[in-house]
Amino acid sequence: MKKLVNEPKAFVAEMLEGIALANEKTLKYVPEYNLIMRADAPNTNKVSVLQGSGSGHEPAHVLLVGKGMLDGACPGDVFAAPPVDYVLESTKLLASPKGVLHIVNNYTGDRMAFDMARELAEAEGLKVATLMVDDDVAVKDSTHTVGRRGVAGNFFVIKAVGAAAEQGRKLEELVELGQRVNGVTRTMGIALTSCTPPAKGSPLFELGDGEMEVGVGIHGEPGRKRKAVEPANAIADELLDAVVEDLPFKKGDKVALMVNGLGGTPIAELYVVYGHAHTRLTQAGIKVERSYVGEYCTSLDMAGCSITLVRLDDELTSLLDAPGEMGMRIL
Amino acid sequence: MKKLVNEPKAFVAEMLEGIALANEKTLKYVPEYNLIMRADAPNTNKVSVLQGSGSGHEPAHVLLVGKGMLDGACPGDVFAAPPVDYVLESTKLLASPKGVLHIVNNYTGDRMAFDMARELAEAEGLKVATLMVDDDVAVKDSTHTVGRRGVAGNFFVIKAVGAAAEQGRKLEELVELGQRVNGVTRTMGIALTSCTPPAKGSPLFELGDGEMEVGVGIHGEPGRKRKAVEPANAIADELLDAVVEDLPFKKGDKVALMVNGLGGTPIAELYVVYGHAHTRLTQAGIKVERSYVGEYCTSLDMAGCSITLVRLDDELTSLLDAPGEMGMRIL
Amino acid sequence: MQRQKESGVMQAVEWVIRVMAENAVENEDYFSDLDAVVGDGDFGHSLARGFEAVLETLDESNEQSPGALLRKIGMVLMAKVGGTSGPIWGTAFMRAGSVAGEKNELTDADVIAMLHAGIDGICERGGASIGDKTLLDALIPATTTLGARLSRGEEWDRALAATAIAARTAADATRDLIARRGRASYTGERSLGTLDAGAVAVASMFERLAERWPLEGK
Amino acid sequence: MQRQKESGVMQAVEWVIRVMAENAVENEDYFSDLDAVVGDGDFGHSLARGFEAVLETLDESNEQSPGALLRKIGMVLMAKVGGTSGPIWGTAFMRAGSVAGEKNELTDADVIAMLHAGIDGICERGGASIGDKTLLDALIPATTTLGARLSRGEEWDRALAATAIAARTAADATRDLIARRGRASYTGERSLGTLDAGAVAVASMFERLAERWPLEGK
Ligand SMILES: Nc1ncnc2c1ncn2[C@@H]1O[C@H](COP(=O)(O)OP(=O)(O)O)[C@@H](O)[C@H]1O
Ligand SMILES: Nc1ncnc2c1ncn2[C@@H]1O[C@H](COP(=O)(O)OP(=O)(O)O)[C@@H](O)[C@H]1O
Ligand SMILES: [Mg+2]
Ligand SMILES: [Mg+2]
Ligand SMILES: [Mg+2]
Ligand SMILES: [Mg+2]
Repeated sequence: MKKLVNEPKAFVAEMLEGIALANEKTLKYVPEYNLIMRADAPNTNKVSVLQGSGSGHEPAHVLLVGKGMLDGACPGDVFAAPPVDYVLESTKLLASPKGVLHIVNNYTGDRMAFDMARELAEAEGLKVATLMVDDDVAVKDSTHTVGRRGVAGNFFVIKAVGAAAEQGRKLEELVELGQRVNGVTRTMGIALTSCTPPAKGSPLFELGDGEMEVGVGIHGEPGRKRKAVEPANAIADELLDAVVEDLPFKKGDKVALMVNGLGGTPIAELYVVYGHAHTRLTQAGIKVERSYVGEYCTSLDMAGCSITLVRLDDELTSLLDAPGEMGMRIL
Repeated sequence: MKKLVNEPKAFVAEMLEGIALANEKTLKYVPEYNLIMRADAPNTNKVSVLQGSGSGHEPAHVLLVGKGMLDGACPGDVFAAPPVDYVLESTKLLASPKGVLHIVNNYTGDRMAFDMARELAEAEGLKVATLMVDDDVAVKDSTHTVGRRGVAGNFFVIKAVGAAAEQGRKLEELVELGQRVNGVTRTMGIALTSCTPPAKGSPLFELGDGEMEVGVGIHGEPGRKRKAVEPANAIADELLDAVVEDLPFKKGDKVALMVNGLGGTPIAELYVVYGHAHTRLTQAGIKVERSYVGEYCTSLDMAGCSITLVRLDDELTSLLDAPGEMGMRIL
Repeated sequence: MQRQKESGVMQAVEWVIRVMAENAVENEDYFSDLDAVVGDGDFGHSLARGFEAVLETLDESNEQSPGALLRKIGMVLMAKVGGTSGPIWGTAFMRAGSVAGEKNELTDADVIAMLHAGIDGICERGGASIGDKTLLDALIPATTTLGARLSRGEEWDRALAATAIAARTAADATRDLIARRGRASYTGERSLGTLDAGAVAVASMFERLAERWPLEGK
Repeated sequence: MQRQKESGVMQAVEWVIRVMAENAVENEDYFSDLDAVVGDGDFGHSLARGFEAVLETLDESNEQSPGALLRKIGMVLMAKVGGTSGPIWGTAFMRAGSVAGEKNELTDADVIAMLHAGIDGICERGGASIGDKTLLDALIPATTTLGARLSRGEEWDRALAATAIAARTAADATRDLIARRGRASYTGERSLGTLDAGAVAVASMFERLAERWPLEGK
């Protein structure tokens, strides 16, 4: 296994410890609950915003904690939703009179843990609301299914809601805002390789040398279909078409365009995909107003990328532009 | 080849085009010379700072162009220094009465291209100075060798010199400052896998399943030695020991600590290494004042990392803290 | 569990939990590999970490009734296990414990009622029903078989042997199901032909219990 | 190059450049693979892109003298080829062109002087000398052989054949050298046992010239 790992069982704890040490002044780490929180949280003048999700998606979500972003994140093990306890105790540690907002990616495990934790927290008198994220167009949404997955588009929900929370907006307003953002956000991804969870030590699935997996999730779950690897532009077209048709995005729309790396793909390649997608959108009369290229929501060391589009309006653009801080930075 | 690539020959141009489209307002792209430059450059009130180097190291250096950072970067092909022409023409396009500073990583190809371009530019009446970066402790430095390589530590030289240039400092002062930063910066890296240049289509070298390459360069050049893969902490120890002993860094020193990903290693693992390195330094009485974890200078899709230490003083710390902008960002 | 009365119902319940836990720990890689086929490959890891904590709890706990012990185990699974499995398995143990209440004796009917309560809890919590390709597809037929055999007066060892066979047959039959719940459901028809990891784990636990029962369960 | 006089020195020089260029383009992968062993695997790519541009230049150019043409080619290589090879090969062509000046006839002695000027340019530019495991280790012995054979009056075809053998022998012998210049030098002793990519390219070009000379070179 080609990984910078010690004892696989300690992987998540050691990563969180590293994040805390790299941000000694701004972040606090509560090892009992895998919680990374703002050192100055809870702030009684604002709603606290909490994410859970699994580990292995970094920077989502533990590295998105900071001013104007999340107040805390309490991930579970690699690719596993956090246990109820983590969510409950994290909610208590972040309790603010203005309430605690749970941002939950739509997966069975996450939903259950956050539902139960919310019930238990409410029983203890806390004010809690839930915001579901489900931006993945690869999954068909119907009453007979578990619904769409939350993937890289969660970044925009967090950024917008985090900025609005910082401005002191009410819990109910944040839920409404978050739903609105989620409602105009669409994502689809492809994998060129599988990924290797440290505890498993081998790739989650096998992908032939000339194959790619279209519509892949961020946990190594297989996607819509498997097909022969294509040039970057063809891949960008397929992802973009699926995303554009779904909302649908139309001529005249202003959008944010994200090309998200899944972990093992170098930055240079992401820009090749970005360039083509940007050009295609421009040709279609869709105006790219904000650009996001890099790793936002990864799947360990998986090679591949996802494309996210968000339809912008003035409020949303100004929330995306609002100042934010996070545990990861380049400069 | 599991890559988001179209025609390999067009790879670098397409990447640069993508970078330009993602930064339409702030950056300008001059395709003839692979030049990415600040849209507002040259600024007659400041020295222009230019980097060259090869492609495949992103975000170094094309994504480090921005206010308080580089004024331009004109990379060559993947892992190849730019041709003389690119450097010469880029120097002319960035010509400022205060001069143009070439920041050059110490490789034969880069040195030759920048030397020749400087001579030619000077012949045309331009003011040019050169700043060499050679922070890699893996390479033995003696009069019989080509000297140390410039690797991830170049980020600190660029950040400090870029900030000082923004403050209006003179060309000679910037050279002196840059040499001072380079003089207190040390790096060493390991590779867990090789990397695959698009034009080659196969890995540059073979590394067995249980092997790693210690002291690797950022171009897939083999390093000091090959040995069996070790746990993250042992790897961190080996890199840190080499770096600390070299300057040497001593008890009481204040440092910036960088754990740089080589491209294929997920962020989570970098924090595992960071946590251990930070703790080890603290135990040794070396104070980590600034932390940098992420991808700064990559080697395409290579898995692995490097550790960089910089001995800080008040001036250097304030230059690192000075505001900066670049083509890549998360928020 | 009348046969167990002399050595105590409490010990029998503890023994059952311990066998389940050991099975989970020993099969960590196998269960994860099954989950990797159309899921995310962490089921074995989650279950093993959870049941390791269960084993610790068993060693330390001094609960006075089977019901209290089961509720405690349910809480531990909830607290320590993430993913879908923590809430699902935790809920099942907690519901079973609630039905047992503070009783110190458990009739066969009590045991079947506890299993049914566990199943209901899982259905409520996860929204799945039979045929959705989850562990319910092994647990429900197994419970039916055990209930039928015990109620017609069969001994526990023979009833458990039949139950193990029913569970395994049902687990194998998940190959023919399309996943409609859990992460495997994202792959839709591609889940056809694969075994459900949770169902296999349930079958494997019943088999282990049936094997050991006459030897150690007394 | 006296034998070539009737068909023009200019054509002969053009032909030599063309053969070198075709060789570079055809061997792109081979030369890159050699560079990948202890270098960064781009030598073949750099050389091929550069000589592709050279071929275009040959097609378009209307330089009047061998010297002007060689200087032009040198400029193109400088402009288009990055890495170490652009400046090294570009300098060599430019220096050779300078020695040729505007002459329309070139004696054998002129050719040898041009080669020596190219070698000196490479040494100055890159700081390498013989034994450092670079292309110089093939180019210098080849030039010595060519000079010796021509000066004792041997015909070009025989002289070139001997030169090709000398270049190949010398390129093979780079296996026994430790790299002291270029990227390969970072690996120190580990470069022992490997061929230098640049030296092999030089040998391969001389071989190609020797093979074709009597057929096409007239
Ligand atoms: N909604 C559900 N209700 C009941 N059982 C479920 C449900 N979803 C999944 N399962 C069971 O859980 C197993 C996977 O558990 P686990 O790996 O912990 O979940 P995940 O990684 O998807 O969160 C499946 O094999 C299936 O038997
Ligand atoms: N300083 C030097 N002087 C002359 N030739 C050199 C020098 N360094 C390297 N070479 C030659 O160049 C070849 C590599 O060229 P190239 O791959 O373009 O360089 P790089 O990728 O290291 O910049 C080597 O095989 C060697 O023959
Ligand atoms: Mg999971
Ligand atoms: Mg090179
Ligand atoms: Mg799973
Ligand atoms: Mg090379």
